Amino acid sequence: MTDELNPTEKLDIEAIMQNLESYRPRRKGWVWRQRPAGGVEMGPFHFHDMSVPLKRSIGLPASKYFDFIDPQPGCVVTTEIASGRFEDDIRRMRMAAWHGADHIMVIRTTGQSHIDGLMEGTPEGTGGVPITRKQIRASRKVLDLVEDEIGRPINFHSYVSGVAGPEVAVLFAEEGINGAHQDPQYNVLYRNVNMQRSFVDAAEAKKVMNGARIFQIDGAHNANATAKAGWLVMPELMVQHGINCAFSVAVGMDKELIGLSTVPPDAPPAPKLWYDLPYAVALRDFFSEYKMRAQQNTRYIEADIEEAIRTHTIDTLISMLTSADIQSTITPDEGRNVPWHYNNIRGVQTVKQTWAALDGIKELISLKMDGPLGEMARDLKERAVAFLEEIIEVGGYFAAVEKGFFVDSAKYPERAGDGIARDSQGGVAANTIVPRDPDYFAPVCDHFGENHLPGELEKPCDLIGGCTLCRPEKIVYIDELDPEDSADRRLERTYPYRKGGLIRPEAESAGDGVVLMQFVVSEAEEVAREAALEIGRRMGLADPQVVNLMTLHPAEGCFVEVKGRVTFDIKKSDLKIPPKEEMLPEEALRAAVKKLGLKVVAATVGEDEHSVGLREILDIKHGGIEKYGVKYHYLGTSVPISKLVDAAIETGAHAVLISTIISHNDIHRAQMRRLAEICQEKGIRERMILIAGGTQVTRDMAAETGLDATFGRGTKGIQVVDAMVKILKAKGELD
Amino acid sequence: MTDELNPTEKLDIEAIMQNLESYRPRRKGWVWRQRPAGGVEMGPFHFHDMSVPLKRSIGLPASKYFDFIDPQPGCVVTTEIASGRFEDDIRRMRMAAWHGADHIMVIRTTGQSHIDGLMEGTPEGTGGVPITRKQIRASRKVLDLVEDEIGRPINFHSYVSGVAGPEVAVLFAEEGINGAHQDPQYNVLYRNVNMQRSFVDAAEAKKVMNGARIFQIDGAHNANATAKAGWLVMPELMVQHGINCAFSVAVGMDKELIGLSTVPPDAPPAPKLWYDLPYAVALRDFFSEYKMRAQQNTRYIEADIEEAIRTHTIDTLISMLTSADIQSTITPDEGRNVPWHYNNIRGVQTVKQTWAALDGIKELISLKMDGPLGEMARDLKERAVAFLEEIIEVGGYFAAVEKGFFVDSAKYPERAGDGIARDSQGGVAANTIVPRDPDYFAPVCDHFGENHLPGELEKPCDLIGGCTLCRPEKIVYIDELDPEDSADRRLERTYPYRKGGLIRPEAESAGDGVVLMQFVVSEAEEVAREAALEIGRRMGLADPQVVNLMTLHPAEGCFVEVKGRVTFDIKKSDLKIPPKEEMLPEEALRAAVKKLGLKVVAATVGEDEHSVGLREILDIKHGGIEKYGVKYHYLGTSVPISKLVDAAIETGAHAVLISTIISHNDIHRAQMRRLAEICQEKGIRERMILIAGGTQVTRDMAAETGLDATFGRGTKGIQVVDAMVKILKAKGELD
Amino acid sequence: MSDERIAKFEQRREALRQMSDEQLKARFWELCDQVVEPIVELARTHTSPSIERSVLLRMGIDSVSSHGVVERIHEAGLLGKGAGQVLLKVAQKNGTDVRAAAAAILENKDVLQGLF
Amino acid sequence: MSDERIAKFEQRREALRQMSDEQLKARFWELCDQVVEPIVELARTHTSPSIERSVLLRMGIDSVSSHGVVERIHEAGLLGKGAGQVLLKVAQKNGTDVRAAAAAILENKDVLQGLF
Repeated sequence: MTDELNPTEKLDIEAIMQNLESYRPRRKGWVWRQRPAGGVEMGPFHFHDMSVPLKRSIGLPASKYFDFIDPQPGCVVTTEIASGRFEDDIRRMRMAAWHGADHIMVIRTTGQSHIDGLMEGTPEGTGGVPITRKQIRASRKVLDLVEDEIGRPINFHSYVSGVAGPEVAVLFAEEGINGAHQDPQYNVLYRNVNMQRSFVDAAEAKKVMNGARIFQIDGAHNANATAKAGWLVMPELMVQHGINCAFSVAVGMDKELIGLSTVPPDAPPAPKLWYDLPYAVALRDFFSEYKMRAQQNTRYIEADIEEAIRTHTIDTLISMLTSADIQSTITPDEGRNVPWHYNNIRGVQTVKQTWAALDGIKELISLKMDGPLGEMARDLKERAVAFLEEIIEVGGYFAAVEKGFFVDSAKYPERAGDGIARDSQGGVAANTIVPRDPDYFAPVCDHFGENHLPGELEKPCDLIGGCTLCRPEKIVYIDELDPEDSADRRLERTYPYRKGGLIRPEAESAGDGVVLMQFVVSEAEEVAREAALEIGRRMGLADPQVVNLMTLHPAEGCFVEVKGRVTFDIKKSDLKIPPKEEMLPEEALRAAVKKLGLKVVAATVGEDEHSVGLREILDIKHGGIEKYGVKYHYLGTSVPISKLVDAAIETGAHAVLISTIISHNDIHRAQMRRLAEICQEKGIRERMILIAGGTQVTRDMAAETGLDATFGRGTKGIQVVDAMVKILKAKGELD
Repeated sequence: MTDELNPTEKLDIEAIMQNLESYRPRRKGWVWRQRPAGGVEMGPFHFHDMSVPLKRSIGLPASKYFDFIDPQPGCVVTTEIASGRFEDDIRRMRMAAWHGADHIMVIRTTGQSHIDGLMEGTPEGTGGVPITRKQIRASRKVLDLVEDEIGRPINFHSYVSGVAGPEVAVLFAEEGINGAHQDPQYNVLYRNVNMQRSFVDAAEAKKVMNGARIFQIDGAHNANATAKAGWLVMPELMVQHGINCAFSVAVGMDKELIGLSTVPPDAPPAPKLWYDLPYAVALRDFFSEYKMRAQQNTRYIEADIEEAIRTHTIDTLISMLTSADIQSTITPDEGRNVPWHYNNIRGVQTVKQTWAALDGIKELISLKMDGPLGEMARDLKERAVAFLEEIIEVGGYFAAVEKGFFVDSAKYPERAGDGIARDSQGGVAANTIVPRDPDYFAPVCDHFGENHLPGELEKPCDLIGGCTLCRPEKIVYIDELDPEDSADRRLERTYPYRKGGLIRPEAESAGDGVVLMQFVVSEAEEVAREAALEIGRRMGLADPQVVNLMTLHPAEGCFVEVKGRVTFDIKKSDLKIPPKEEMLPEEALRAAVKKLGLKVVAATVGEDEHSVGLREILDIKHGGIEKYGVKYHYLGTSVPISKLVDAAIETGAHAVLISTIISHNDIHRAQMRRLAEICQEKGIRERMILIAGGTQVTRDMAAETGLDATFGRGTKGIQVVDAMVKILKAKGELD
Repeated sequence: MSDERIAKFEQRREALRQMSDEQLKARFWELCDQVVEPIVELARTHTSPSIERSVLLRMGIDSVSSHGVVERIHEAGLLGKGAGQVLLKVAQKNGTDVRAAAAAILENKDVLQGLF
Repeated sequence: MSDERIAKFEQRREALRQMSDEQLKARFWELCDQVVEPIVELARTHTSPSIERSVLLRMGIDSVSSHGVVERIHEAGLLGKGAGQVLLKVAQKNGTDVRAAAAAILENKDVLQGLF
């Protein structure tokens, strides 16, 4: 059943695909996050820049130290999904939403922008999915369910570009898409769509989007992604933003629905802040009436995941120093492959973590406008205005494009001559616009331009008894055009990994078998590369590829990352899963402890000064064993085991608790074995309960080390009490 | 020969170990980086906060976009090395130096601080190396060589703590160690060394360090590493710093040799900047006369590498917003294992990348002292002073330690009662200090305290004809005490992987076989963990361990990292290494091009708008083929292959150059094959040279796709010209 | 030419230097509006196959049919009337609803003759 | 007690509030010096086995020997004289260099008798 999701159950994709013909989105239009004026209280902290927390979510790993809080940035957070199979995309959307994404952007399959019409069904795409009614309706259906699961609205987003813009806009309006890219300049410069067709279509598309309250993002960031020197193209970027904003408003779009897609253009080792902060300031000055969709840098992202994450952390800093209504995230693996599941999560975490780390930054830090920052910002603005003046001088926008004004890699007014020039009479779909006759009309809502409807009408569509925007039941749903190239077929193939009890690692799609290996080869690059591939083969990887190689030293070696596919399956039923501990009721524990006057000695052993973990297991104020009545004698840190055992004997303790954090060369194991041995030697092993814990300790180490119980990260005092009581019962010392 | 290193040859460790008995360090004392007053010009940029560049180094991956510049931060950059085998450490030191580390900190083996005397030889350690004369002399010898290789002095650092402080200090002074931790409070609180002995020894040790100009770093950061709530312990941290500084100065240490080891105590999801910036400001106000060694946070570092890197990027931001004379780096894997080679490099890159990204930040941004920042800083300072007043009230430092004043997890004056209390008469080496008799004397230099030398002496050591500090030839070198537990033995075992032609992946030490695997298991945590281990086993890993697991969604799956050892070797001689291209001389190329009037057509094919890469291959101003006389006709981006081939025929071109960047679902391969096919169809394959390039293209793809040559990342125009000329020669169209 | 352009820029720059930040911002938007004005006029007075298909979609015609219908109408030189209007006319003529009208057009484009 | 401490802190805090940042900083260092003063005095007037071993190292005695020598001297109750002084005395007495003296002490600790 699919009217509610169970967080412990996978999406039932087959069920999702049922009854799509009758599914309607629960709302239309964009939703912003709720940001309490007084800030947000979470755990021990007061946050200044956060929005209302989620009902369910997964925090950063370190959140365990802070009551597992998961503060959510005040801005909308975007993740882009582009696996090419929407039935895999929707699983990833759910993952991303649980980590804090509320703006899911689905990339279109390569080439859709040149398809003169709508696509239907669920064919497989490359570098994205074919955007079709079935695909977005099913995705929106999933997102509606996920919204309830996490407790926050999710914005679904795609692209209204190419030669079918108006139709795509209508499709999106009908299906409740919340946001979309729409920028006629993008079609002209990067898709070589005829410029007149592109703008004429854009007017209609924007009008339709406005009617459905679809948030618009422009395409200027592409100029940055293709520019050779990010720090030079800024005046042009402002001009491109300005043209799309002015055009959008002129055709009737509300300003609050218009967002700039802006990227800090540079990346280290370039002095990023020096160039990108003045640009961010200048942009937010000129475009104060519009929304900022802050994107992260892709232009200079290489195959190194860590490098990308550092740069994106700085990008997020720049957003916080200026402003961002939407903070987009770039998957850190975008420099080497189609994004993998967990890299969407890493991208979202980069924003979430940086936003928390820098919460309140504007109250602590201010921009120095008097000085280089102000001067550089002003300079950019003057160049942008001069750029516009020259456009008009040469005869307007179309003339300027023909002369190659745009995407030139030099800093305006300089020209490198490598701008993208387009012929106003050429390009895809040239000469396809038609003048409207004096009696032209279109009997539908949200239509732009001349429309000579006959007679008196309240709404244009009264003429036809309502258009699909007013009467959704008129929408015609097409399921599949080619059943062989469909999600159903693909789902049959992946069934074993979703519902059939088989397990295979994956990166992008169910059971794709893709794994990544990392290691150092102590050879120079040429040798390391071949050795790495051979190592992959020896480990049984199908088509291993080196996806990243970093020289550590020209002779001493390289860090190499190899991806490949494993071809074996694992039967879930063959795995031995350690049973979840069934804990005794708290009252039973207290009673048992009382009855026996349970007493323990505890210490951190070895040359180990870590005290925190053990204290949390012991102290009453951390819900430690003390809370359940256990008396403890704490000997401190770096305590020799023999001393601890002697103390246990003296005090007549029932149990010895040791904590061992340091685990180099397995000394944690050594310490644990030593404890068992010494108790044997002293002949008290039988009557003494021996328990060890530590960050590198696992439940199954008890057996191998000869202890009664062992505990790892995140153990709570009650678990330790529970274990002791059970052992005592087993020994018959308690009934 | 070991008087100079060849960057293309591995360290000859056996040679390094020769003649150590007679090796002397080339200098003593700490060295700061040279920071030109006017800033540094590199590539297209002017940097404000950088130091003099290196002679040889490895830049960030993205440096390829910026003339391969590798800007070096103005501060000294630290890396900590702790593999436990110094013969492996020295290889890593060389790698780290090439990435920008000039402060190499060697961690001591666990327990050395409780050894009452010096260790000798090269026994294996755990979590660090036994610090001995042989080990530091050999390491210093390597660093002296590496200094010449990279063109910058390197500071070598270890620890003067424990019960043998004075001897270790003398050893360091004799062997030219440049920096050391020395803080008697650390001994008392974390090593449980008797407090009187600890301070009496410290006075002597500090005097000796001062004489050898060894830079001192204190140990206060440990209070943060052990504190439960980083944002609460700040007043105490300031007190600990103050006590060590005051004590150091009182025993004769120069202030410029005294550094504070300070860590931004918090990490996200805590509002890090909100707490850590006021603290950093308060600290730098009180300690304006001292140096700041800014450390990165370890307290809240979990097993997630990316999370650690984000937090450390913010730590570095805080250093740049305030100040750092030394920026230390934490290996991002410290939360899960002994640091691996490449994580030392990642740590250094985090600082290098952030420093470049934020270059000049203080000219663009200012701290808002009027407001919460100023108030919080003032509050911390007042609490620190009150803390000191209470120390004096209760009878001084020793009394305060006995009462558990220190490392209490509450915010002063609150007390959680979990402070570390020590007995002034107890601890390791209690009651071992001896009053000096009225006629006590010591005939050596840099001796602290009462010293009643007989008669008139210029230097104390005149009495013995010079001490080892004045006459190094008097130093007695001990080679090994236990030849069985020595570097020589270990080197015999690793010989095959260093010099014997065998290759095995490694993480920490030569041929340790350790690899890391990353993948997603689409199951809940308990199942994913077991499945991951099984996957590791199936791939042949010895003792696989799950080192990190991140839930992507409770039901949809987990990201899992598994480490394990491969047990096979690869024969270097079995690998087929693609030969390095022998290029024709530039003049020969120009001549050949001229002779034939070489002409090409070029375009980016498919739905691909990337133009930069190809333009750089073509344009004269980027050293493209044009520079060598080749005429080219560029058709732009997203060009259909057939159109391109037609153009080639019309223009009578000799070659077709295609660029294909997008590589989802191998469409780059498809495009390349298509090019060959179309030329076949049109019957021009024979006379047309077909070349493809792109980020995901490799040299060996030519064969499989039926082209004449293929090029990958970082290709230069001349390589393409060289390939074309060679092909024409092969065809006999050129001689 | 290039030097000319640079010189021209320097003149412009001189004028812009005199402006306050507010004036500069106002100038920026004034110029943007000026640049888009003729393009908006073009859009107001023209239509395209995609626009007309989007009209048919809104009239409840499926994507496949609307594609063919607009093609026929375009071929018949009637796109300037608006595909919606044409479809309505055919529906009236045949006394059917618009979907049937669309089917009719696809079946035989002659129904498009003599509508206006 | 705890409440008392907090109250006391509030009083202190009141006084500190009156101070300028400079005065507060000066007060901080004045207190630090006050805290370490008695400890420095302790160090000035005392020695330890490690200090004395470090003296012997500087006199050219290897680490292993200096360890044994200082132990002997400590046992003989002469550490307060300074191991260096003791070693010199033995060297003079035996007419040897200090290394030989160290060897002599290790060989037979009786050489330490009657030196002072």
